[in-house]
Amino acid sequence: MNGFWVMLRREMAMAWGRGGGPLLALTFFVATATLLPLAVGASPARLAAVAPGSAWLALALASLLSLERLFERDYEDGTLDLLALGPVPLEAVAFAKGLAQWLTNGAPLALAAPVVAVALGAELRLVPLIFLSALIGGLGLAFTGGIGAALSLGSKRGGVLIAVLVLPLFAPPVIFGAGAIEAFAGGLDWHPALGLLAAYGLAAAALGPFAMAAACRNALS
Amino acid sequence: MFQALANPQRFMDFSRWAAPLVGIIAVILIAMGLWLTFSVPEDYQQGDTVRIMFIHVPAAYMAMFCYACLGGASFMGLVFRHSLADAAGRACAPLGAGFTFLALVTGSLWGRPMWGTWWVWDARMTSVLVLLLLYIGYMALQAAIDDEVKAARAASILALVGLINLPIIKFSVDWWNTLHQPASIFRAGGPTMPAAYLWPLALMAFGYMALFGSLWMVRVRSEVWRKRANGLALQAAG
Amino acid sequence: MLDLDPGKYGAFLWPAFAISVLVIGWMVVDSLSRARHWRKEVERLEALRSEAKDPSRP
Amino acid sequence: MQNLAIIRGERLLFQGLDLSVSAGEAVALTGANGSGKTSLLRALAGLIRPHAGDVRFEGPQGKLEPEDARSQGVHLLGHQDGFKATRTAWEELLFQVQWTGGTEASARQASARLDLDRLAGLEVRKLSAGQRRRLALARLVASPRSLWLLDEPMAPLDTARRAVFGDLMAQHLAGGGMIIAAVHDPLPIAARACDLSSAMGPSL
Repeated sequence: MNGFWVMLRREMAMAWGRGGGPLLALTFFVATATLLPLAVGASPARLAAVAPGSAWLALALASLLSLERLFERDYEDGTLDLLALGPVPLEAVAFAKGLAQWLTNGAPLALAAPVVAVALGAELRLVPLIFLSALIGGLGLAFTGGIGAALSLGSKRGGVLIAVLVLPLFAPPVIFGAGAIEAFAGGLDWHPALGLLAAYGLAAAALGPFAMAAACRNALS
Repeated sequence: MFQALANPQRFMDFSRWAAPLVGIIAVILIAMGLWLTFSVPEDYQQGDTVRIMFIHVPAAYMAMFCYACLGGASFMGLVFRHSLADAAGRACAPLGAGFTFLALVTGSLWGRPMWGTWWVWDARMTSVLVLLLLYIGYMALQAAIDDEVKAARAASILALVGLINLPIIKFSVDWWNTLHQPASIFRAGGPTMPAAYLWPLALMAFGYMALFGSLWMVRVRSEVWRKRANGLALQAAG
Repeated sequence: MLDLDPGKYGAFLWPAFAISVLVIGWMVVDSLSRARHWRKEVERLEALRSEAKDPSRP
Repeated sequence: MQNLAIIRGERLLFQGLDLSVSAGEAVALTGANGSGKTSLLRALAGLIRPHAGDVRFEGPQGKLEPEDARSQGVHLLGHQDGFKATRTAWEELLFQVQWTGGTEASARQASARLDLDRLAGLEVRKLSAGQRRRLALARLVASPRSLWLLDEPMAPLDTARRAVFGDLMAQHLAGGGMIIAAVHDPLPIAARACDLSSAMGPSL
């Protein structure tokens, strides 16, 4: 069995396994979204205007949560040493981890995004695009986030540090993701924005693993 | 040229005279720049606030320039494993962050009379703000990892990732700006600027660059001494 | 010759220049003091080491 | 390996180390704690970059590329065994065996050989240190790799288990395998000693 599939299957099993899978990230996502009306008041007009955008912001923050689990545990219990001596290079391992993060964390969040957006007052007709942009955006968030997770290996403060490292890099996906929805809502052409979002995601998926592998090798040395 | 400077001792000998010399050049350039800043005619529309441009635009330019240097040093550090390249990266980041902070503050002060608010999400100012966050991320990562060699390599990787992302962020912020169309105060830049303004702008820009070059060398020298001191302390203890 | 009177815009012009002087000043002072500190440290440790090697030398 | 030198955190651990291991041979690395035993094993495994000197692998058909040699021919067993506490022994063993080139069948066989079958369903955190070490050894047995790099392998094992492990090692050597082990007390098999604290050649 090719090493990559063994790795991917394990990452998926571990993410869905006893850890409750994406439940934590989903709860955080909904919790953040519910704080918004409490913070800015519940007037439908005001909320509806920012509903897609804030759903996307909560999505980006929620995708930060499970990043620490991506490499830190393998680094601490010695698995990373074994992964470095496997049949496929560390870059493939990193790609498998990024993909698993997208599938087990990004996809559920993408399913929840429309629900949250509608709850905040987004129009129903936006739902398909919100789901699509959250799903495609999730790819970029997973791999760019993975770079942050790998870079913070061996540091004392994992969680917050990862956020500080990757949030500036989340600017493009958030802009294109939320921008696509807003363009659609405003009757403008939303295809370019979604295209750029997909381009960012694919670039992150293609280049991210190299940075992640280099960071892992650095932490292992 | 880089190979020659890669060896710490040769760099120390070179920078011993180069740092002060470039420093003096910087002072002269900035002095002339300031003199012109206050002698050029004021802008018919912005009045005297346009003079802030002469300290804002060079700072914003330096913010980008320093990050490019940071990316270059990180690349040299990762690919050629020069310990001096790591020192150069570590020395460059605080200076870059300083210029970026300056660009933000002076930009906001420059725009204040027109916008009526202290901050507007204008395309250029927003990307400079994101750049400041990248600098802070670099320095935070460097400080978070105890082992210096690992910290330097991790930070270098982050700097390269940031360098690749910089044009993407710039593009996405510009694209986002067209979607939201806030007022932009930076029409003054570019060829439409009266010739009289070009001189002070160029002098200040080169002055800032010389200042950065000299301070960068000074900070790299202190990094070399710090490593030597750590080595000696270890030996004394060892 | 020098138009040092910005009129009503003074409240924005002078703070901008003041902060620039402050930040650049900090950069210069911090860099120079850091360099001096570590140079002194190296000299102190080297003196200590040469002293330990042959205490006879004054 | 020729003229190997390793620096960890600005401290020179050892230098000028020349050592070559051929099929069927075992080497016991001795030396005080912090003399670089673990670092040497990690350098051989390609995790640490030596400061000087190089590591070469030669297969039956001549020189092997280090990456290929390490991805197919090296087992590293460090202090940590890399098992996830919340997964069952069998799940973890199966993953590690498949990851290092073994099959489910060879994993079952190794598990039976080291009588781990009754532990299979238990979560790893419920196993004792000795049981976890036997689980790690099962991986070595199940996935055929020629070079074993062992970091104090005997530590958690009781005398009976040491004998079993001794047989496994002897069998591995007989099959043309090689072992380099960092140890404090002598290995239960014949092994060439190599003391790292004495391997301080001319200063760099």
